[in-house]
Amino acid sequence: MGNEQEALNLVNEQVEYKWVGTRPIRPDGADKVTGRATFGADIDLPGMLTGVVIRSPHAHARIISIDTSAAAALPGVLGIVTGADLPELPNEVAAGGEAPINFRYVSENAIARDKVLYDGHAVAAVAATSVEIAHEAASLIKVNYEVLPHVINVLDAMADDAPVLHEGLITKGVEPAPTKASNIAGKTEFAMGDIEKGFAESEVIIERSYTTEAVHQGYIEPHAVVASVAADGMVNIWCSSQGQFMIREFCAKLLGMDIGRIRVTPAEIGGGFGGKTTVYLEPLAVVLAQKSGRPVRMVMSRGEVMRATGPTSGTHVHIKLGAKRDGTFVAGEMVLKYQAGAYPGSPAFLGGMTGFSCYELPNAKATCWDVVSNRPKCAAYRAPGAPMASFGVESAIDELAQTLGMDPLELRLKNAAKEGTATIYGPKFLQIGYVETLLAAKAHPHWSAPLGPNQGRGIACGFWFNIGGPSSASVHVNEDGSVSVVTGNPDIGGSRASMAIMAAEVLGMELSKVKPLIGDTGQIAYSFLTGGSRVTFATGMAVCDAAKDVVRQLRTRAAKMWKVTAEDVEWRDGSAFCTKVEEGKDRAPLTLAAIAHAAARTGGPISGNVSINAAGAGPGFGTHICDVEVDPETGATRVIRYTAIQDVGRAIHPSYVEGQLQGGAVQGIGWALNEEYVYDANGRLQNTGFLDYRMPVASDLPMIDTVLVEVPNPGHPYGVRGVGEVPIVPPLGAVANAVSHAVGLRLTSLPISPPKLLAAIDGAKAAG
Amino acid sequence: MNAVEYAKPQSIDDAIRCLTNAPAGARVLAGGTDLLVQLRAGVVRPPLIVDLKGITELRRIESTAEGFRVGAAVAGAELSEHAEFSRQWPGITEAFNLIGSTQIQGRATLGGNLCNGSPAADSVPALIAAGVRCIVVGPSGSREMAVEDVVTAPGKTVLTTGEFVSQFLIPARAAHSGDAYLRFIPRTEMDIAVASAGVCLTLNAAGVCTAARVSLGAVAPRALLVAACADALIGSTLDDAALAKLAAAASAACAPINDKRGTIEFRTKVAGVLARRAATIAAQRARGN
Amino acid sequence: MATVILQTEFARRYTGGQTRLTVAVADYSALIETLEARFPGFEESLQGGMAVAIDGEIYQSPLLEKIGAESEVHFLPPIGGG
Amino acid sequence: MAKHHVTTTVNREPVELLCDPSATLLDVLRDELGLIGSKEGCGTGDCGACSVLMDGRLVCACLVLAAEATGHEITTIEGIAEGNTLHTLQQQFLEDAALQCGICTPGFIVAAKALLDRNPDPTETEVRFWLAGNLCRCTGYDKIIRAVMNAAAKMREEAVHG
Repeated sequence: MGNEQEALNLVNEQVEYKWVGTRPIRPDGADKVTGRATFGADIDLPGMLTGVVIRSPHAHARIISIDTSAAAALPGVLGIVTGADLPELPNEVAAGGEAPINFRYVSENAIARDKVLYDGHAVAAVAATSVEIAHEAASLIKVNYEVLPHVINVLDAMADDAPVLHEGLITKGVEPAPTKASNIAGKTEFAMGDIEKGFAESEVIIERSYTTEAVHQGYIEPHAVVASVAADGMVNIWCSSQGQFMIREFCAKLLGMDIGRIRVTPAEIGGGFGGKTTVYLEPLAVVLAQKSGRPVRMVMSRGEVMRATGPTSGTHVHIKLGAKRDGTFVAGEMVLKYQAGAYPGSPAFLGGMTGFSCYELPNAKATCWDVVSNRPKCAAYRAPGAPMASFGVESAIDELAQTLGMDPLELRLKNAAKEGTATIYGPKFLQIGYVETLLAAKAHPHWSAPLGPNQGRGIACGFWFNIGGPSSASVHVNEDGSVSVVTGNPDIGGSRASMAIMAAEVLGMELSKVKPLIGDTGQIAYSFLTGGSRVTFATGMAVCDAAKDVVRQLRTRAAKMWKVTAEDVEWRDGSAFCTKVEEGKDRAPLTLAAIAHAAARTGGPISGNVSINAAGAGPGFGTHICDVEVDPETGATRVIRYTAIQDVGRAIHPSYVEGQLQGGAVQGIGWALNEEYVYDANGRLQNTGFLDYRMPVASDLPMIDTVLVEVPNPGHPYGVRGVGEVPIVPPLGAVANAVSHAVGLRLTSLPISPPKLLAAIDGAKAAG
Repeated sequence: MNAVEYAKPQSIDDAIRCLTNAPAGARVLAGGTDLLVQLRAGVVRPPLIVDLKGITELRRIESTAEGFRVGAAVAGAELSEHAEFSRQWPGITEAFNLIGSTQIQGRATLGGNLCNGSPAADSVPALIAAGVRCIVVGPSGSREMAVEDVVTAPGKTVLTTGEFVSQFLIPARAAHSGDAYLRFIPRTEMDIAVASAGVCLTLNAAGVCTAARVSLGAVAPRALLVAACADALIGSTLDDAALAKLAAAASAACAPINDKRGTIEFRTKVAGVLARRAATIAAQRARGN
Repeated sequence: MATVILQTEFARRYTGGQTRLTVAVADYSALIETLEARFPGFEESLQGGMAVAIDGEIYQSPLLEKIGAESEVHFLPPIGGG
Repeated sequence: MAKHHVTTTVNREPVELLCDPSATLLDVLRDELGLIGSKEGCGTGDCGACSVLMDGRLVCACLVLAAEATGHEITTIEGIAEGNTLHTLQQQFLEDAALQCGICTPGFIVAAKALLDRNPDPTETEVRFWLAGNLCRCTGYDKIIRAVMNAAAKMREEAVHG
């Protein structure tokens, strides 16, 4: 990364580290630039069959019957699975994985039982000796459907006369509980202060509705799995996911198996962004492997990925923001209506918890509606639920600044959350670095750079909690003094490098002698998945603890070799130093290698194994500045300059931290400008490929400048804060605000696609 | 599942023979950028795929007295790399440079882009504006026709069984003439044209437009050659009034659809904008020639 | 006495509307016992997997986390992420 | 079904195989030759993860029939390094942290090589448009573009000073 970039970074705590904060080449890099790295679809076993899924062409239909006889009779077909092959699970919320989960929904989403609820919903799968035979067999499976009326959009789905997806779905969180089923799965409220009073005291009130469309995580690697069943029934799964332990737990739940009878080996993962935190193909592949007695590989096509996995919610967001004339925020209210897709579980409540959290707001209320409709079940997507609510709030603040004639950055600064600020969900913030990001933005040359005709500049901010949770790490000292660091989290963006850096820092040894490895579910203790921006924080903390334990052991071993006590041994720069001086005793420092060589004589292998439930994840805040240029005759918008600023705690490997900011910003830009799910009148997805699901391409973008603000998190040995989620929160507002200033119109509906923007521009002209 | 056969004839006659003797549904393969997508999607399962890239005439770019004779299986990238051609016909070159990514441009061919029959094919309006003709060969001999007469509707052409386009006849650019092609897409690359315009015009010494051809893409079931647009330019110095008239004529000629790529209103308005902008570029080039 | 602050909606359902409660307890498990005694069914209401914030620190699966005399305690939904 | 006989050259090695006439070059590279470095992200030529060189020209292996490979020279990501010595582009991608998950990386490196083979001194805009057919969802492209520009500069240096 250019030094002109680093020059802008702000480091609040000057501590000299040997490795932390440096930019070494990632340990898994060579395999990934030479094509040797093994991703999910690259796994190949002897006798392996190919499995393909048969999917619903209807948005909503009852399955009358499934006739698999013709397919079963086809030579080369060795297994067929339908919903009837999976145990029927109780309709209850169980503590699972990340948040409480209704595994009945996960199961029915993986393969339908009595009803299909969206275009692309899996109804059966077949395994055969070749791809061609598998596809031919799929075409021979006859599904008899009774097509039902469908509903796609969130407001339509909430209407009284809307077709109901789940006959038994009674809205949670409303008193008294409704007596009749609806598509409204639940309502969650958060409140503080008294908004009626707050709005009464407000001198200016901005009130508007905003909409966003469903967007997909867009990882380039389609879901892929290989399942194999040993003669004793032991199940082996190889797949790319955000958590081998999550895959193991979900498959055990869905198949009614003991967790111990399943072993999951993580392949390299080709992007996830939250979209690979659940199962789709995995349980089907296991059943097909059980039925056929052969290993089975299943790989989704891009069309299957778009139709049946992800996305995140399309939303309707209503914001009311009240302030004093001097810009002091007094009251804020948001009503969030989020699509959950076919099964309950939208991140609406997370939108409610995060939307106002960048600001000091004495009176606030968020009402969050979770609504099902005939779309794929939504999955987590980077800061789930936060960007949509933030888009509304940051747009309203921008409009308030215009109304008050205030600088939008100063207005945010005036109301910025700081240590001690109360959040709408309850707790007060501890040490946070939000104000620092605003000050960095104010000082950045971008903020004061001149703009040309048809250009506009937008600023927006974002917040995410970040999480910790269960993580395990093993640090093994090898016979020659090299070190293996084993963790249980798939490396989705360079985390191997961070783990190695932290271990080498604690051990004071050469980084090149530390080899980070990712264990399968039998090689390392349970670790919660790679998500929630938790790995460098939580798993990193486990690695630090394990390495510290290794240092303790090394001192004890050195003490034995010197016949002194551990207290007489000091560990420095990867060697043991004896502090006890005795006449005639040569106690030259012992290197890690020397102690390792002698390990057998001093008590056996040296290894630190730590499992923790990490608390103390520091929240993250970001401030983004976006410049756009609009072609007023075509409605085309180009992002011409972009700067992402974030409080990252401490950057262990700054390049990969910058990469998180840049990648998140660009996903947000795509969300704001072109990405959207488009359904036809029959509820069939119209853009199932990258041709018409328009993710940003290289030529759409400028360089994405970053500023890393380092306000160390006291909850981590090196001050790490999660960084992955925050960067996708501000872009929606930043882009929309920039376009609004470029064309002199307030854009409230994403994506701001050219037809939509041109219609708005011409509409305003017509209105005069 | 019915088998697919692959054949790579070395001459036009062999190719015609392959196609005529093949069971119904045989498909010609040039660049394959559309055919392979259809194959994978299971939209088509042809009994025979006839690869035309083994036929020398179809792979050649020849300079002739009349201009250029370009094989139908020449890839867009190969055409762009032909210095003399791109000097004379920057508009056509630009159009081919816009077809998909670098990867696609290395494969997609002139014949394929036309005969796939997409109303949004980038090269077609540019070829029509330039007055390009093509040679169609088949069991009943060969015939020559204007590019605008090949496609009849989305995915449909006048070609009959055993027929294929072998070559394109591109005239030498007339003196004081210039061409240009513009399209609108939501991103900067990788999209299918939402609306497009190809313009070729000639100016006299006084800078008055004496001849013009304007073609629009993605705004009707097939690429259009719009006489009213030419009329708006001919006799003018491409002043604002003439350009406004051109834009209006272009919009008036549109008969687009609403789909995931654009609305009727959007396509109609943008077609006019693009025609105006393309005409301005073409005129600058004409003045330079 | 530590202060427990509940969201209105949550309080309506489990504490008869009381949103601020004061309790003298040393840790989380003692807090739950106390609240269960005062509001039978309270413990079950957390089975969905509520997280707790003690003096601003969020715990997703608490048990013996210390609660001080001046502590402020909030219950909140479990937070995941992408 | 009748298999088609293909005789071609892959990464400078002669290859002879039988395949389904409708099989793509990508299917054959991955499933028959075990060259898994070319990835399938879409199967429709829209993501570039399967980028390979055919007689030095950049193509998507998913849009080429294996049968078409006869008589041509194919270069995949596995053929970019010289033995165990990484190509300058590969080394620069590592030094500039131009990858996160790494699934798109082989395609980007093959595509960038095709560019630098033609144009050793491209502008940022030229690099961005040349690589527009290669999707990356992790990096926002910034570090990839920098890596290609930096590799180009190093390769120009090497060309001058040998």
